[in-house]
Amino acid sequence: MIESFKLRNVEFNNRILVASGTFGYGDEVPDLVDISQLGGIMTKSLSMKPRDGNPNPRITETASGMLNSIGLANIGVHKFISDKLPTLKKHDTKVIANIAASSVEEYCSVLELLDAQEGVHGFEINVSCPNVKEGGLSFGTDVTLVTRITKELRQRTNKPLIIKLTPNVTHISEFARACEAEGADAVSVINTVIGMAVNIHKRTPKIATTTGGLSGPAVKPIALAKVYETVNAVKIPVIGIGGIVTWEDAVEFFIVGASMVQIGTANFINPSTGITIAHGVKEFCEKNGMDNVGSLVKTLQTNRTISIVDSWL
Amino acid sequence: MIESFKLRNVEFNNRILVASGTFGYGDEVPDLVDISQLGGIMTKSLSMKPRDGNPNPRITETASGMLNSIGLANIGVHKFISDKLPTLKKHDTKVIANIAASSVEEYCSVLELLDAQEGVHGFEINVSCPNVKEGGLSFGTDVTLVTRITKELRQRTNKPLIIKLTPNVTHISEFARACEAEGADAVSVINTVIGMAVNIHKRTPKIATTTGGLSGPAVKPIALAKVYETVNAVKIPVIGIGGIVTWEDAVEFFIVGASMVQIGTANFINPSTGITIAHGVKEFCEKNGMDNVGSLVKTLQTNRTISIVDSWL
Amino acid sequence: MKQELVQIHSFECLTAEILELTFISEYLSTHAQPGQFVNIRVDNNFPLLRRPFSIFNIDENKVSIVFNVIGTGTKVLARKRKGDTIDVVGPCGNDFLSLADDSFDTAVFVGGGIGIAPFPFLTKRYPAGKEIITYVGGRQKELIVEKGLKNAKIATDDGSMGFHGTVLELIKNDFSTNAPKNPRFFLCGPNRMMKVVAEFAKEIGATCYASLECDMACGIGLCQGCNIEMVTGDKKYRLVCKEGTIFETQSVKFS
Amino acid sequence: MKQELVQIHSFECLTAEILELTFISEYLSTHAQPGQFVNIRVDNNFPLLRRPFSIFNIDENKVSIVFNVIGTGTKVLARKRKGDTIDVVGPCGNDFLSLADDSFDTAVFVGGGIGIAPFPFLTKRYPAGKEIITYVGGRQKELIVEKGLKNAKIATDDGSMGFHGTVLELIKNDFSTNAPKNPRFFLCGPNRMMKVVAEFAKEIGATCYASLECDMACGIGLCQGCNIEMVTGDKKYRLVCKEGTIFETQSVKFS
Ligand SMILES: Cc1cc2nc3c(=O)[nH]c(=O)nc-3n(C[C@H](O)[C@H](O)[C@H](O)COP(=O)(O)OP(=O)(O)OC[C@H]3O[C@@H](n4cnc5c(N)ncnc54)[C@H](O)[C@@H]3O)c2cc1C
Ligand SMILES: Cc1cc2nc3c(=O)[nH]c(=O)nc-3n(C[C@H](O)[C@H](O)[C@H](O)COP(=O)(O)OP(=O)(O)OC[C@H]3O[C@@H](n4cnc5c(N)ncnc54)[C@H](O)[C@@H]3O)c2cc1C
Ligand SMILES: Cc1cc2nc3c(=O)[nH]c(=O)nc-3n(C[C@H](O)[C@H](O)[C@H](O)COP(=O)(O)O)c2cc1C
Ligand SMILES: Cc1cc2nc3c(=O)[nH]c(=O)nc-3n(C[C@H](O)[C@H](O)[C@H](O)COP(=O)(O)O)c2cc1C
Ligand code: FES
Ligand code: FES
Repeated sequence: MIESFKLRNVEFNNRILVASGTFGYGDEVPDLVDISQLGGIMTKSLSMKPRDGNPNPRITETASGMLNSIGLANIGVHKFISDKLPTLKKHDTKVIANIAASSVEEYCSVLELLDAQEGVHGFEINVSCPNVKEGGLSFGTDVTLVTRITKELRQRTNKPLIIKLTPNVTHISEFARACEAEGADAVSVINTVIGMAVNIHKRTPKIATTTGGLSGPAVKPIALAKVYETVNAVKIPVIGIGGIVTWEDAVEFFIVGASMVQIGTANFINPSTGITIAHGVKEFCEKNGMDNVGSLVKTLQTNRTISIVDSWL
Repeated sequence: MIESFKLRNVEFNNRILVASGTFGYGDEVPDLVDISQLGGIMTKSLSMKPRDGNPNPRITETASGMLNSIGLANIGVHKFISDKLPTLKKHDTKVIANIAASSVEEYCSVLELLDAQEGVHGFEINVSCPNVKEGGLSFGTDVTLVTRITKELRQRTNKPLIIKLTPNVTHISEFARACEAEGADAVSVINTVIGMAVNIHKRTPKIATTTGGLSGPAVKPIALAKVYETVNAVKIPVIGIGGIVTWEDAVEFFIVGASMVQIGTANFINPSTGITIAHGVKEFCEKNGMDNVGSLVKTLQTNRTISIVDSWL
Repeated sequence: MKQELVQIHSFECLTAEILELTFISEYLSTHAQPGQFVNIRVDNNFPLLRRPFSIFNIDENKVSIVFNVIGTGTKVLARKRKGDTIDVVGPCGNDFLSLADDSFDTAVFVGGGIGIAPFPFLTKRYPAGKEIITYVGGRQKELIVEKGLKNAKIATDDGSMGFHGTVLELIKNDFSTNAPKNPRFFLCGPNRMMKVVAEFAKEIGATCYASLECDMACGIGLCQGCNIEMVTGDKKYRLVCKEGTIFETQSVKFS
Repeated sequence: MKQELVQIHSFECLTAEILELTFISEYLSTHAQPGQFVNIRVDNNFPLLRRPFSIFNIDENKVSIVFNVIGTGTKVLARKRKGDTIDVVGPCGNDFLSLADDSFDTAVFVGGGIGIAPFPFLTKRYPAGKEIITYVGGRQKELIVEKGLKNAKIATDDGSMGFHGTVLELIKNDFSTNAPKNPRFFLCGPNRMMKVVAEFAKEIGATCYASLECDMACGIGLCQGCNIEMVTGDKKYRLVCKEGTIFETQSVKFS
């Protein structure tokens, strides 16, 4: 039974990863979770300087989901290297550094620092960040910027380079194609969906930044559709994220075409979700006579010739 | 206590409407619901010719939501006028004809036929339809086409003209601005969100068309964020839709800035949801010393100077 | 049709896997007909949509349904207790009695698993003077309900109860040795089972009705989500919840 | 810290509105300290996130929490029965005992409404030789719990029990006539109440600790969702779930 997956020059023990921002730096949950059973850990987004993040309240629950606006609070890349990486290295799992930045230059510098670190196995680039030079518009909604970021970063690393796409665009496939063209090894789909909630008694937003990112089971159908659009647009692997709680959810993403999956919000409920899912997927494959989890990938049977836009719904 | 709301030349009894495609032609639920207590009914989308709609399965439940791909099954505008309108007219409520079409010309012809009908009080234009001439890409994701549709239709009617926007675009405010510029009286926000679900045993999509439209409480945070973006972009009224189940949900939309709201999926669970909500909103206003539901509208207190894109979430 | 909050009167285990839930409703007990269903909101928040259940029995002001725990909805329902209230819409759909004309002698009911659900109530209300035979098929004996059925003949896939084999095989056996007089078929159960039994009925020239099942968002004709493809008539699709659930089997395309 | 499926041992109504839920956990009963909380998944699907509850009492292998029905989560919890299992993560957060040094004589516990939750356990484990006074404030008597508290003095907004007024007024009254010797304050309850009591403590020069409440997604330091703004120290924010819930009140900015 082969569970592992190779991306560029890195072999992951299995195809189940934990999503950025939902597992800290891997050192918060040692009692509860045996991290070595995970395919890999996407770190909390790292920026050059430490970031305090947004004011409270940063989270609120919604129907089968949650909104967050943590504001990419993080300890900064230097402290990550000095304080967190040594511990992380001890686990038999892959560490993918997730990078956030407010300029193309910052993305490059953070990546260069991390690329020199042996314990960092690859990169996931969070492009859902405000481009300070352009008045705060998100990099991730501008295909020219995503192209440029990918190109610049590709020149600076030989480790796996994954671009994490935002779902808040009309055609995510355009962005995936741009990443592929510039040499990205994979794309992660999806980051959170823009959402909002209101406290009707105070007449204030329920999170301090007014809008935030929606995640959890509520967004699973959206994530699956975005993964479907993406896998039909590019040949590089797509990493599926969004609302995965059970192994059945993960199998849905594999069937649609994800090569790996990430567990986000579910970690808050059960930090060992990733491990439970890894076992569940394996068992499902064995029961169905597959000797490789890869045999599930992109096996969706559909007779729709699709253009993923609103059709006659 | 004023509950009513005037749009162009039409006064709605209250600000609670039932959403297109979720209340048939208003003649399905007479036992269960006193339609006259609703502000108005948005009809099932009408096209020139009758449409059979999509094959089964057309719906599936998701976490706090549902996917549908009815395929705009409808009896066609002629049969609507001859068979449904006479009954609808008897109720003391406003009838807004929702129009779907596969070409700009079809939108125009359907509207012209309905404009001549006294019992039709206004129009809501469903632009989430495939543009047959352009290979099936949705009108609603192309701002040029939405502009053209609005312009053409505005020339043909003096009744309220509402454009119903799709959330599946990067910047919904662009579309709202285009509608405003061309003389639309209001925009409805949102139609369903593209989504997907997979039967892992059969390895088939759970709805026949592979992807479908997500609705219900799961999308409420998304809808609120889209309404927020829209009300900050235009001066014409915004009609809020998406995941409204309780009167508290409706109040959230009013506070964010919706002038009216529509109830969709919740009708499937309780067909009288709209009426319950109308009462609940009224009571809430009275308890809080307001003599007009309008006093709620756009009263959100937020100190965020916002550009609605992914910011530092 | 009404929407009511009804009180649960009792739970009974009919088999190791199948529960009968009885609730009190003056309205439904006087208005519902055999073959109709009720649409139940099992809980306030989750799952979102109602779940349809055939009316299993009506006794004075008490109405009952039967179910086995399959997923979210039935799991929540099974955890309710006597005295709890549930939110019920009904009666929904058409009924067996008003559909079938009188030109037959033997009513043959065929239920697959929980698909026997409408037959006890139908048996009770059936016009005098008709013979009734009931065929019940299921994977194993835990899925076989006999309560309220008349002349029940049982087939299980694993042979744990009654005939060892499919319900169609059992019917064919019976009919080859001792065919009932001028039969008419009434089916309820999995599509696959109904499809083959309907073919058999056609072969022997008997009229056949089937109560179809499909995912429903509303159950009352609002969503257009429950379409079934027709092979006869002018419409390509009909709505299972409103124009059915019961259709003459030759008029529909089983999927 | 562990994640366990624990069995409910009993429910008890402490007032007309407040329930005590007791469950069995060898692990928690031996590892939890006063002021820590447990994070409970009240049901499998809905609501999505766990709900944090202070540990109210520990007796042999039995651990209890108290709650009143406010919204979705507590509604589901209140419907559970003896013998049902619930999914619990804990113990979470820091505790009162390891924070407070010994340089005081009287421990003044102040609880607002359900905010008394941590004090019975704290009372039980408190080092001998310290005086304890407990102030309990609430809107009305249905929200006042006395069980397990020592020297409890009660204030209600509507005067339905004890002193008619706020808990701060009661404390001020008491302190003006008969001030306890060298007091240290321990607070738990609504932010507004804690803020004003903390100000009073500061005025009289007493150290004051508060167990803060805020919405939590994870309760164990993974999500960074539970930040509280600091006024002292090098960090702008700290995490309530992990670096708290108990903070020295002069170090934090009450919102
Ligand atoms: C008109 C009508 C009458 C019905 N009458 C009854 C009845 O009398 N008794 C009864 O128990 N059920 C009946 N059903 C089915 C019932 O409505 C529910 O679908 C079923 O009980 C499962 O609901 P759930 O929420 O527990 O499962 P869900 O969580 O909705 O589904 C769990 C899994 O089981 C699958 N599934 C759902 N329903 C079925 C099914 N019927 N058979 C096989 N797999 C399924 C789903 O695809 C899903 O994968 C009827 C359905 C219709 C349309
Ligand atoms: C560390 C910690 C310890 C806690 N200990 C206890 C405890 O011992 N006993 C207890 O009952 N609760 C305690 N709480 C609060 C508890 O976790 C729940 O938030 C609360 O019980 C309501 O949950 P719910 O799901 O019923 O309400 P929800 O459905 O989550 O909320 C319903 C409504 O009530 C509001 N609301 C939520 N929580 C509160 C609150 N605490 N006060 C006022 N309004 C609120 C929400 O904003 C919402 O509008 C604690 C919270 C924390 C962070
Ligand atoms: C509290 C929280 C914090 C997050 N922080 C980050 C982050 O720092 N960087 C990033 O790329 N994504 C971040 N995400 C997004 C997740 O990695 C993931 O893409 C998203 O939550 C969808 O997956 P889910 O539904 O499984 O949670 C965060 C999500 C949550 C809920
Ligand atoms: C089954 C179904 C059918 C729908 N049909 C239409 C339609 O014909 N025309 C249209 O403009 N919107 C249609 N919609 C979209 C709704 O009007 C509404 O915009 C959407 O469902 C979001 O609101 P909700 O979450 O309250 O359902 C349909 C939605 C559903 C669920
Ligand atoms: S289930 Fe909605 S129309 Fe049949
Ligand atoms: S609640 Fe998640 S970090 Fe505190």
